[in-house]
Amino acid sequence: MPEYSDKVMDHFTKPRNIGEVEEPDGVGEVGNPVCGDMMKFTIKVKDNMIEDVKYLTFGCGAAIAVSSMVSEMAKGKTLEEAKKITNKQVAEELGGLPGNKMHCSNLGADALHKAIEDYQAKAQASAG
Amino acid sequence: MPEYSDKVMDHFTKPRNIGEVEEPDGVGEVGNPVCGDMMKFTIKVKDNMIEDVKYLTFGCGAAIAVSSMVSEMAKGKTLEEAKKITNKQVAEELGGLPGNKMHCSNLGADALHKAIEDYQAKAQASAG
Amino acid sequence: MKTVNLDYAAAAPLDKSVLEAMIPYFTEHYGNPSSGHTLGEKPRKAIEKARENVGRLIGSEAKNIIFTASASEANNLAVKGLVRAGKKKGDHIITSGVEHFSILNQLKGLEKEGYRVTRLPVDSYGSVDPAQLEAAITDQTILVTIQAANPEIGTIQPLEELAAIAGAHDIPFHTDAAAAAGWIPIDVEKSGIDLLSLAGDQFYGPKGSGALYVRRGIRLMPLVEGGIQEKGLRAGTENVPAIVGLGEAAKAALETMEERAAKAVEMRDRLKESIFDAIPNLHLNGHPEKRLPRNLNVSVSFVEGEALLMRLQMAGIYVSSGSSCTSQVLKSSHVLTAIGVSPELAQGSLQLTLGPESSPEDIPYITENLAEITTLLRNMSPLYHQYLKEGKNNA
Amino acid sequence: MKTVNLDYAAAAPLDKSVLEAMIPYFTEHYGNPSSGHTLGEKPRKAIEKARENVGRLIGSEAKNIIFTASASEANNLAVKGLVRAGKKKGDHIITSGVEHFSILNQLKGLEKEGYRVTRLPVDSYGSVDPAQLEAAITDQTILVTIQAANPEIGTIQPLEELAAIAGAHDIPFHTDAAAAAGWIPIDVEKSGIDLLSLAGDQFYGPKGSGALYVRRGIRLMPLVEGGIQEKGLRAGTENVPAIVGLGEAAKAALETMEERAAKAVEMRDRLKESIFDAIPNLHLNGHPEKRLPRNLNVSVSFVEGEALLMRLQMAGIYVSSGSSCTSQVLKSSHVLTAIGVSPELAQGSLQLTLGPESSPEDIPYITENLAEITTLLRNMSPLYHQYLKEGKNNA
Ligand SMILES: Cc1ncc(COP(=O)(O)O)c(C=O)c1O
Ligand SMILES: Cc1ncc(COP(=O)(O)O)c(C=O)c1O
Repeated sequence: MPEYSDKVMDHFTKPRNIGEVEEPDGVGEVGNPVCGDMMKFTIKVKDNMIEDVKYLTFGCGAAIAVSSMVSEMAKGKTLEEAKKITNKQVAEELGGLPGNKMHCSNLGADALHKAIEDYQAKAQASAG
Repeated sequence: MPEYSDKVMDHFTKPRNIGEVEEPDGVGEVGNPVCGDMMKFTIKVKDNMIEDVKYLTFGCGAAIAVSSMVSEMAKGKTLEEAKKITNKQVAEELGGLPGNKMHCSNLGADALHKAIEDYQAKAQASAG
Repeated sequence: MKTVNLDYAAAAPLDKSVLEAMIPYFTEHYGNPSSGHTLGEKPRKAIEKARENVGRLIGSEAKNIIFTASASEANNLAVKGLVRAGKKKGDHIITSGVEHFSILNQLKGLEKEGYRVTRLPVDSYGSVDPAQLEAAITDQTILVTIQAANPEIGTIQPLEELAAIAGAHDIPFHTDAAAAAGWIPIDVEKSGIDLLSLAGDQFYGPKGSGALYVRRGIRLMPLVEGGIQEKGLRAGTENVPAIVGLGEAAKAALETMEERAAKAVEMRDRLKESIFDAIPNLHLNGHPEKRLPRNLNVSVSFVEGEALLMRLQMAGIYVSSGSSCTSQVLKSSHVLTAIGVSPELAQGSLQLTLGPESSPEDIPYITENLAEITTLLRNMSPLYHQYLKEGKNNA
Repeated sequence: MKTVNLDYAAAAPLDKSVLEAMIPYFTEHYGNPSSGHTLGEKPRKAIEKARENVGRLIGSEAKNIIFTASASEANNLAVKGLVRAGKKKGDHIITSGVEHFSILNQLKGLEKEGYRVTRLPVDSYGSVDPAQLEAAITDQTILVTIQAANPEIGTIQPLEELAAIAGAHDIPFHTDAAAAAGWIPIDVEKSGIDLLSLAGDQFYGPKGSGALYVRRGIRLMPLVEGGIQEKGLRAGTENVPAIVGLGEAAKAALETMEERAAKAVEMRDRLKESIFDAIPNLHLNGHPEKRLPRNLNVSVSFVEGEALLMRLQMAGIYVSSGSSCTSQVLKSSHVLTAIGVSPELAQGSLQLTLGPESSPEDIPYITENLAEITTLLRNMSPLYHQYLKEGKNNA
């Protein structure tokens, strides 16, 4: 097993915010099972702020921990702040990820951004 | 160490007839130190019979045992009988020799024959 | 915490009696078998006894056994050794798509040198079809190398038929029997196998012990050139303790093969039944009957193998997986791909291999934990939620 | 009967504390270092610790150490691995005439493939002249491989100078340090050595353990292809106990090098004096000072080595010889030939190597027996009788 940090193990064993928010304002999916990781983020947005965020993850320990971490980092942030979260930051918050886990499982921020973009596209469409 | 027969070990540890007969009637030398074995046989001939035979040997265990064996086999034999002694017979009398020792160290009969030929050549010369 | 190892294919504890047999050769009988004096005698005899025992395990005369340090080395000596010896002219090699990397990777290298390689497909159980071997053979074929059994999905190949076909065309037939030797009967003579690789650590012998059977008349180029140990096919001071251990393990494996196999099969089948009863959407990988006694391989739909593995480990249960995240090269198992397992199911595969400490008493514990963990991971899996919504399994 | 082993170069008993360090890795910590679960962790860490220790012994970082099963394998991986990687273009290799067969025999093979090999001559002590290396280098030279010390005659090469010359021409420099490592200080960094082979069993580690140091940036083709163990340079399940043993032996060798060397040198020099005093017409082979601490090599005029060896063995004294009859290929030592020893004297050569159980108290016993046996064999030697008659030593 890759040598995961305590923080990763903590998020893997006790993942936060699992699931799908009801009637999501935005949905973001990344990855696919071929590469081994797939994440689906759903967000609730209120006053330009991420009021709630949940995820479903098919993937390895790192992928699960990353999803959990991203959900914690995003919650309560404004959309602009949340969009600034990078995969690198997530990995750092987790106390680092093994080298071979950096690119494949570390897609949490991308999934979050996609959910935000989805929300913004929808908002623009309904505004337009 | 090559797996020598008991007979070889017996002749190696207690070689018979070492040395040079005094005023030899025939001298035969074979081998050379490059190949690792060298034997010098000296014989005393009386009434067409090998009355005494001694040898000096530079060589491995097999070479020493072979020299000793040949000296025993030759002693008391007529020249004709002695000339019929083959290296193969010597090896058999010794209970066999390891395969890789068959050609190099098993030169005892050759040395004996050379000594006999030397005697016969001299005898012919003095007769002629 | 309870510990249940279900990954004995990766490694198994050395049999105690095997270790005991080895110990004197570390210290007391430490001599070099090539020595010209008495100190070499005991080790030399011990090696020859081991050669007898390893030969007997696979129906070979002792003198056709070459000791190596691993099955990987034996495989490399067999394949590259034969190709480089170049006795038979040609540029074509036949193998299967489910071989171990120690076969596949060298063949990739040989392809770069200009050799052509046919990788026979396998059916959904992982079996090679002898008719396809027959069809693949050309007058340029210089080697057929097909494993005896697959270590991952357990499928046993129709070795005799495959060897017979190669033999009929006068093409050397090599089999990588690392996973099979010691577990199923093998007879190189009867089966017409020309080269066979095995690994001691796969049947409770020491790590660092392997062997290659080489039929008389087959010429090989050594990988390791130097002294004339092992008939000049593998230079280097003999690893006497490892060889002694391999010999002892081979002896024990032959003597107890039926017993060991029966015990493994019984537990394996019960374990399988238990988990299939408890957990929906499991899939068996590999042949249902023609498989290694100690091997079980299942795919757990909707979840990923490393996560399973980590969770199971937290419960003291050790397994391995064909998922890409657990592989060191980050690709999911080429074996599962070859038998047509979908990418999702390949990610959720578990390889379970029984061993000396396996006990049917552990089955409830295993099943309980696997069921619980599966539920937990499925509940967070987007694939599972999709399945629940759409009511069908895409996998 | 009294037993005096003077052939510790062939084999030595495994250090007890090394064996103790190995034992848990056979049974308790039996896991596979590549395993994705906890069972692999202890073995993995143990291997990395061993890598540190082996690295430290030769002044290398841990990560540049590749474990092998022998020095022969390390030599083959170094030479063929480098040549086959073909990074540097050219067809010329430089070596010396006194290398081990695991270097010389592969070079013969490479010659058949079209590579050109220069075998540098050595002086009467067995030393390579750095100026000759300089002169031999061409723009086609892709590798220089010269041993650190000779196992038979003990001569230590001017490693730093040789490596510096190769380095100045940007040619990879490999040294076979199987006989030297653990006995004399070596620093690959300081000396600019690019590749270095060693064997654990030469400094009281286990048989079946070896290592190759590979400087960063040097590319090699693996001999054994397959899994990505050892950075992909040597496939196959790691032989954890052997590696652990190698590491422990390396640690002990580094920590006690001065002490071990001093003890060996003292006894060796006393033994030499003793036998030279007692027996006329002895000849020292190898360098009088620049030699391995535990090595003594003498030629006994007028007699042959196997006969000496057998007689000594009857007195419980074990030695080896460079005579053709004791060699498995039935040729007298190429090393003795290279240093200009006459055929007769090569046949009468004795290699004496001290070890852990060697004690100066045994010197009188050794000398007495050697003197007696020499007399006995000389008395039946035609060369000796000729010498007595002619009053001169042709040898
Ligand atoms: C200089 C040298 N190279 C290579 C070797 C071969 O070592 P191994 O038998 O461990 O392969 C030896 C053996 O003693 C040696 O002394
Ligand atoms: C079929 C097969 N071939 C080759 C190997 C490689 O064995 P080793 O790691 O001993 O080289 C294995 C390992 O388990 C195997 O199962």
